[in-house]
Amino acid sequence: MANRTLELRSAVPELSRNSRIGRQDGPARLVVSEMTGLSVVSIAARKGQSGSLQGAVKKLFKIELPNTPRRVEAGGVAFLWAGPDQWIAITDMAVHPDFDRELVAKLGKFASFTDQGDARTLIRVSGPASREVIATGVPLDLHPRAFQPDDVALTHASHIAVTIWQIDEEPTFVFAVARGFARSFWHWLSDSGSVHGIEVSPGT
Amino acid sequence: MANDRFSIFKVISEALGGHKGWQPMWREPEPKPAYDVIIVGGGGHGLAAAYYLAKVYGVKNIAVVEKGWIGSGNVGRNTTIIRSNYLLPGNVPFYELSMKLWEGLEQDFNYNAMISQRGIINLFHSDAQRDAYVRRGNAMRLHGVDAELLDAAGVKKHLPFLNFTNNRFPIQGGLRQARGGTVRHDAVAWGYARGADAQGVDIIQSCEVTGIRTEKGRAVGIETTRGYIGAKKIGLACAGNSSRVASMAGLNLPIESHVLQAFVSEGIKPFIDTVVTFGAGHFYISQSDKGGLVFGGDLDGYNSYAQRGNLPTIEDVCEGGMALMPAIGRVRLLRHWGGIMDMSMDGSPIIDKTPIDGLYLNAGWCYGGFKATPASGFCFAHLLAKDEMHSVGTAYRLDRFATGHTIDEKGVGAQPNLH
Amino acid sequence: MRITCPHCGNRSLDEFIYLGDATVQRPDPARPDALAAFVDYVYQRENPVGRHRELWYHNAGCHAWLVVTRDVRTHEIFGVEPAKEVSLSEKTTGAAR
Amino acid sequence: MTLPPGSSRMSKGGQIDRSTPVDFSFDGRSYQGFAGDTLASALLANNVRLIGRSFKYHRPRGLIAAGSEEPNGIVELRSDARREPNTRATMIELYQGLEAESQNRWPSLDFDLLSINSFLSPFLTAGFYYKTFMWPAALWEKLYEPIIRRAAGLGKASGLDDPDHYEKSTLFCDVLVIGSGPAGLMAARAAARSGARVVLAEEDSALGGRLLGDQRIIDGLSSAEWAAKMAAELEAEPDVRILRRTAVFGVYDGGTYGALERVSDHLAEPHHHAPRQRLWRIVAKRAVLAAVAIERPLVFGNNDRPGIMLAGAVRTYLHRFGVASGSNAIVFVNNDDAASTVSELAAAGVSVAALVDPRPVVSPVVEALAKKAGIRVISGGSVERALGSKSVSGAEIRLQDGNLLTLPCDLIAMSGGWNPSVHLTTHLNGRPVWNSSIAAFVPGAVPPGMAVAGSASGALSLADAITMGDSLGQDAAIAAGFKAKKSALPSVEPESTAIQPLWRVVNARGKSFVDFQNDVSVLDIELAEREGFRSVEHLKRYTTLGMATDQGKTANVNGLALMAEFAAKAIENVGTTVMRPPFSPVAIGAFGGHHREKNFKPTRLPPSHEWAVEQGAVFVEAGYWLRAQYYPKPGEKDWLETVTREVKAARSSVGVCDVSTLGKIDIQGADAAEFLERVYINGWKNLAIGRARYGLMLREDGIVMDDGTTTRLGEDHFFMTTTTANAAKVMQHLEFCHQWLWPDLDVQMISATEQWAQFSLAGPHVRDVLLKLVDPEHDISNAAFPYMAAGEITVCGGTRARLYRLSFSGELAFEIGVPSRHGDALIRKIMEAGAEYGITPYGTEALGVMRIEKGHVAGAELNGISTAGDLGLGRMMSIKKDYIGRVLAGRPALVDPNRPVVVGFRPVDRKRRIRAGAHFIRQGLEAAAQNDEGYMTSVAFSPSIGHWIGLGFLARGPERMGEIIRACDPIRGEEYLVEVVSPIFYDPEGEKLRG
Repeated sequence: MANRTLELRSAVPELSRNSRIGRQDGPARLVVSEMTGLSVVSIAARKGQSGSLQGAVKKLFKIELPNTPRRVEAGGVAFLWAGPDQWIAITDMAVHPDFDRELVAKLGKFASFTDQGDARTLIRVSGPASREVIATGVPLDLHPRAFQPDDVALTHASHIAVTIWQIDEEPTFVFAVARGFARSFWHWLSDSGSVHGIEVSPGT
Repeated sequence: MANDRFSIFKVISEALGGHKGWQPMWREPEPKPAYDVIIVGGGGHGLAAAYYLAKVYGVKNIAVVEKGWIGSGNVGRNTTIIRSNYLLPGNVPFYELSMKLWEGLEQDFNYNAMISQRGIINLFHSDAQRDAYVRRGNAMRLHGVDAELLDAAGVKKHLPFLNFTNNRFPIQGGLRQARGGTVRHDAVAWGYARGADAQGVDIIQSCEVTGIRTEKGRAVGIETTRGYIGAKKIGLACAGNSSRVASMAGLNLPIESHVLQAFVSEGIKPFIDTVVTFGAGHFYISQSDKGGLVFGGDLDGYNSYAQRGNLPTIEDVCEGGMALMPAIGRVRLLRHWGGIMDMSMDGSPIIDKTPIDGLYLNAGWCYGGFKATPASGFCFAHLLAKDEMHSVGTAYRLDRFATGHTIDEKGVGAQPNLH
Repeated sequence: MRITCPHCGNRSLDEFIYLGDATVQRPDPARPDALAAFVDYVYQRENPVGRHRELWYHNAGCHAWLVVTRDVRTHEIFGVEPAKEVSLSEKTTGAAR
Repeated sequence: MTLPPGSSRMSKGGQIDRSTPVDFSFDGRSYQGFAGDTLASALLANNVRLIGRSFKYHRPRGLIAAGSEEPNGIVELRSDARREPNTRATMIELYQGLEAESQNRWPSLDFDLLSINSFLSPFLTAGFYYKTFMWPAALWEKLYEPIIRRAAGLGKASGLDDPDHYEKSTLFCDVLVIGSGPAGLMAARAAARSGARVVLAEEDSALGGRLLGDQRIIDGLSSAEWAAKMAAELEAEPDVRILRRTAVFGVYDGGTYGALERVSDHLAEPHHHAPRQRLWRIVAKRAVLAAVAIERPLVFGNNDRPGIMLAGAVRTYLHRFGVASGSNAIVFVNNDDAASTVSELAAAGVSVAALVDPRPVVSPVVEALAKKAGIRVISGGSVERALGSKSVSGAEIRLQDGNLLTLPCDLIAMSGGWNPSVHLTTHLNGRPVWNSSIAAFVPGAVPPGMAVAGSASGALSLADAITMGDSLGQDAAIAAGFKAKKSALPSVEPESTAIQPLWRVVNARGKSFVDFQNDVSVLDIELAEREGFRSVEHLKRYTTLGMATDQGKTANVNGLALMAEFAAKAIENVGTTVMRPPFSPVAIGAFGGHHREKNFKPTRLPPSHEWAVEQGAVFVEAGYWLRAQYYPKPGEKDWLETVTREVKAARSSVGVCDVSTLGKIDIQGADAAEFLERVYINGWKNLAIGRARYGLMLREDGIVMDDGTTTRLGEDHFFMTTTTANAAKVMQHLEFCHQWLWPDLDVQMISATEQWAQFSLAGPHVRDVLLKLVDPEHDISNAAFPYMAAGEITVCGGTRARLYRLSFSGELAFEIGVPSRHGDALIRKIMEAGAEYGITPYGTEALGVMRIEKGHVAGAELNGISTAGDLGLGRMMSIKKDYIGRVLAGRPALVDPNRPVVVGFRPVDRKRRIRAGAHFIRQGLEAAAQNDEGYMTSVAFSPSIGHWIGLGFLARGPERMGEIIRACDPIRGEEYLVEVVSPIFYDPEGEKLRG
């Protein structure tokens, strides 16, 4: 991986080691880990090229780019709606170390691309208390009737802009948080989750 | 005229006589067919203008028309602060005149409005903010206004329970104006009304203006829910509704109506002895003579005539309060309400003639209106009486947006909700 | 107050930033009376008591500018449209704002 | 369990847990109650009747009510930092070790010196202070006001930081049911059975509302049993969320409801990690308001004596808590509903001296009840005066025949009828309407999506509450998109709610109170009317009616009715005051939630933060960012010494500074250059790829908005930087320009602020350091990479990076950016590589010094009122194109040659420190506003020059080079002479940065 010769550092040191936080008795009802080793690229369709972009993406990745706040995944690449005619693509950095350049090469005619792999910290939250804890910061309806796996929302959590999506019915949620705010995000999450007991496992 | 002069003898004799002898504070006259001057809006500014117009400028045939009850606008729903700690030359002398009038007001209109010069402290939290406040404090001093620079220890002397140790934006100091303070807001409207009534001004409540009649480009009277009333001069002092009333004369104003919320807590024993504003959040607070903590913050931020706001601003204000003084955490919010602010495009008021002869405008007070009441009334009276602006308010022209002579204290430009 | 972003769905007020009147239109800077026209555009407002078409920015969401039609007496919202689409269609139809 | 002597606890009955005694104290004396008690019921059980003193007259007061409307029974709960003033005894659930104290009395509750105010009351009528305390003027501030203020308030705040924490949360549902009385329970069940997501919010700790305090039979069960059965049924529904101890306090736009859950208030302290209270924002498609009605007191002489209570409260204490509120009662009521009090008291063994009913003709219901219980009915009679002082001891009753009858008693149970809790229906400006059949206001226009059921709607009978609750619950579910299912309704016996209003006892003797807490009496209302304060809002403001901590829940309607009487108007024509949220007071801490103290706003950390912490940096807030301000070394005596060292190092060798906080925006698209042309005042189309340019943007009003450098990375790819402070504002502005003004442009914008860790390296040795980091295939020589060059490179053996030849410091300087995850590693590599040159990290302070030395403008000059010309940048304004702000920048005042322009200043006495904020006055002129010519914006001690230097705005500044003027700083008590000089103090030719 020629382009990652310098060491990578998490924005949230507290998430880099196993720990149990808050209430100590009983199983932890909130499980948190950082998702590391990912490439993330912002995609914005050029003027009038949204349709062509979607066609090209379909051909290349065998998926339909969502036009609503949803996530689709195929072949190890996930595309998340990120606003009108905008998406973010997420994949494994080990497989796609220069993902932005890859996408420019393949789709540059139709869209603008901006590497965001370092701009955001991705934090995964699961456990039986996850909805209750998240509700203390995120003003969204995350009830299973209203928010389901592969639903995506751009919103804020405790005054911090986030993108949130659900990846399974357990439920597991993922937050993408601006790197500079990640530690404050964690402070809120750990404060709110402490009453339930939090298990932190290091990044994956 | 109807009302009595209050004296210690009158108070004692009434107390012993079961208070049967008190008279109404103002009459409830029927509108006459015409007046020399009609002031639209029975709020603080309108009543003050009528009072000074009669008392100082000798105009005798005056009416104040009010759509609801007098004092029902911003003079009845503000956070009662008075101060003259302004920065720009267009503002400082005006607000200082106001402060001077406040200082003699109760004796002047024989009514105790409980003017309390307990001081106001604007906190700063960074070097840049300090420099800006020094600049402001110096501008005040150069205008002959009192101003004092406090460091953190100096602030602590006045406000020992502030959060000095664990603040997200540490308190570095404050700009204090010792003469700033608070006033019992309703009493200002009542005192001016009583004083104006004594000078023969007709205060006509429940009289809503529905039209402004013009003839040959000149305003000649107002249509109201109580009939047509003629006037040689018409002064609009109806902040919150300035646009609506001005539109009756075909005028568009550089004004938007916005909602500003205010808050009062349950009454507690005296705790906060000054007015204090948080420099790193939207929060300011004082304590009333009755014990309630009176506080507020920023505009909700959208055009509104609804006189109520929404939760995000309430939370924002209380977050600011809890950042600054976590000692109020267990004090309970008793009431919150919203007022309609006449937000001008540069955050400063307008007192001027309009393009229509005989129609005069007093508007755009944003949330500086209450403290301005005496000077606004005085200057508006001056303008109505003499057809020229009083020297302290010459910057408050209506054409300043076209010429570029805007008075933008906050430096945020033509966006009313940011002022 | 809650605003239904056409892209993101129904969201709380605190996700949005207000700008103001959406009926004023940036004048042609080349017109002879441009200065007066810009003064009107930037400063003069109808400020109606009732329905108001206004610009909001979905700051904590999709970053779309929105045209919201709202009654400023009741805060009832009648419609929310993406500003970009409104602007494009006004430009094609030449409709005045 | 035996009861202590003197207890008013019944030997059985009530919903308390008699197996769990709970110890508590009031005013330092120990008492015992049971789990399930409130402080109020436990005090009553212990025969404690005197609980507080009123606000103005300090009259002795006891409990009136059993719920949140209680005006008198308010205490200071807990101690030290947890002290809660003005807490309603009726809302405090008893917990082990509870401490409460009475308030607003001195030295003691029993003997309160300020009760002298009661004798002074002729002077203390409504509005008395407006007429007095004016003579002589000087005494107001020195004497009168301090006295008034000392009397202010009721309880004392702790003055200490609140040790508990609060949580805020958002909850979504289809149907919100507010209140869990019969209507609420039925509505919740009906909505839940349809499949809707239901939230049931109840202010009390148990569901049931008046079902718990009344003795009714529903489907053969006692009302309390039926409530428990319904509660269990609702608990079992998966999509019903029951919020106990949760008061819905406000209605906001868009179906948003504010509610406060008292999570831990029934405990001595919150459990570890648990919040004290939780603020709920409930977003509901539909709501059913099923709040209780509030009983009205009757207005008669000395009606505030302890032992005079609302009849419904008397029943509640009896049935729910097993407490007899007295042993010998008089029941004084004007309606059929309250008449049941007599039979229930009698059944419990309390003797009832009489039922006094002012209605001239006894209703058959009352007659039957009284007869059954064997109680004397005094119809057409009224209590004119209560006897006793600290507790009621009897009543003087005017009989229908005009005779006066005095009866001893220790309890007067009164009822003037019921006021529906219309409060929440008015929060969106709905006005209640008068309903003469129940003699009360009922909801008028209600908030969108809300329906009102049961007693809140004015339907006061149990049967109506059940029917209405069920039907409105179904309607709400249907409106929210569900199909209703019909269920059988429980059966109840019929009842009468007939009433004849009695607003005051006309010949009452002694003070007749309307607003108990604020001591507003009939006389005050009469006086307000006499003095012209006839509008309800004037009445409220003049007399303080309804402005106490109970917001007049028991007072307002009586007050309005009396104003109607005195003004000879119908009640409906007097109007109602606007009821403001919150319905019941809410701790300010709850609205703050997590966001207090350090967590007030999130903190944003740049990529080198951890490293800077290791270096012992001192940090400074820059907006939300926390930046290294300077890096002190052991032995340095102050910040100035440190900063001076940092500047010298950067100027003489090499320094490094994290500049990642600058806003960064990736701008792409075929029209990207055109777009920049329109937002910046200067030209962009001719900028070569691989070059950067300084740009300035204006607001549309012609004032400077922001500045920064923008780099052209490709034909249709630019990378813009903004100031740290304005990053978000600029992004929003650009989106506005694109989406609204020029949607036809092909341009895409993505914020990339956080993607790049960016370090500025400055100083003569900068290239030496970079050569060790930049991979060898990239030529960074002056020829290949001149001033304002920019490009993509790799560092440290292949890591992608961007290099910019930019200089804010005026030195030979580069900014190097790597993806943020490498930021920490890169700063360490930079320090390693620079070690041999003594590389020195510098913070924002040194950065500021160097920019002032170079005359670069920053935040203090970009102050929101300066034009490009004011900043000395007027020549950048292109005349070949239009751009945002161009037209209005041409307004006369903005091109006035007398405007203040940025110039440099140095002290005439070079040793002297100068300071920002000083104003400039010409020598020989008075230091007064009319001679004010500008002010100092930024100052620094310049290590390069050896003295203090400054930038500032001065009228016609550039024409006045060399002039000596006064810098006046009266607020600091300073004044000194400064010389007007060029703002570029250091390397004016720019040789260094190009070297």
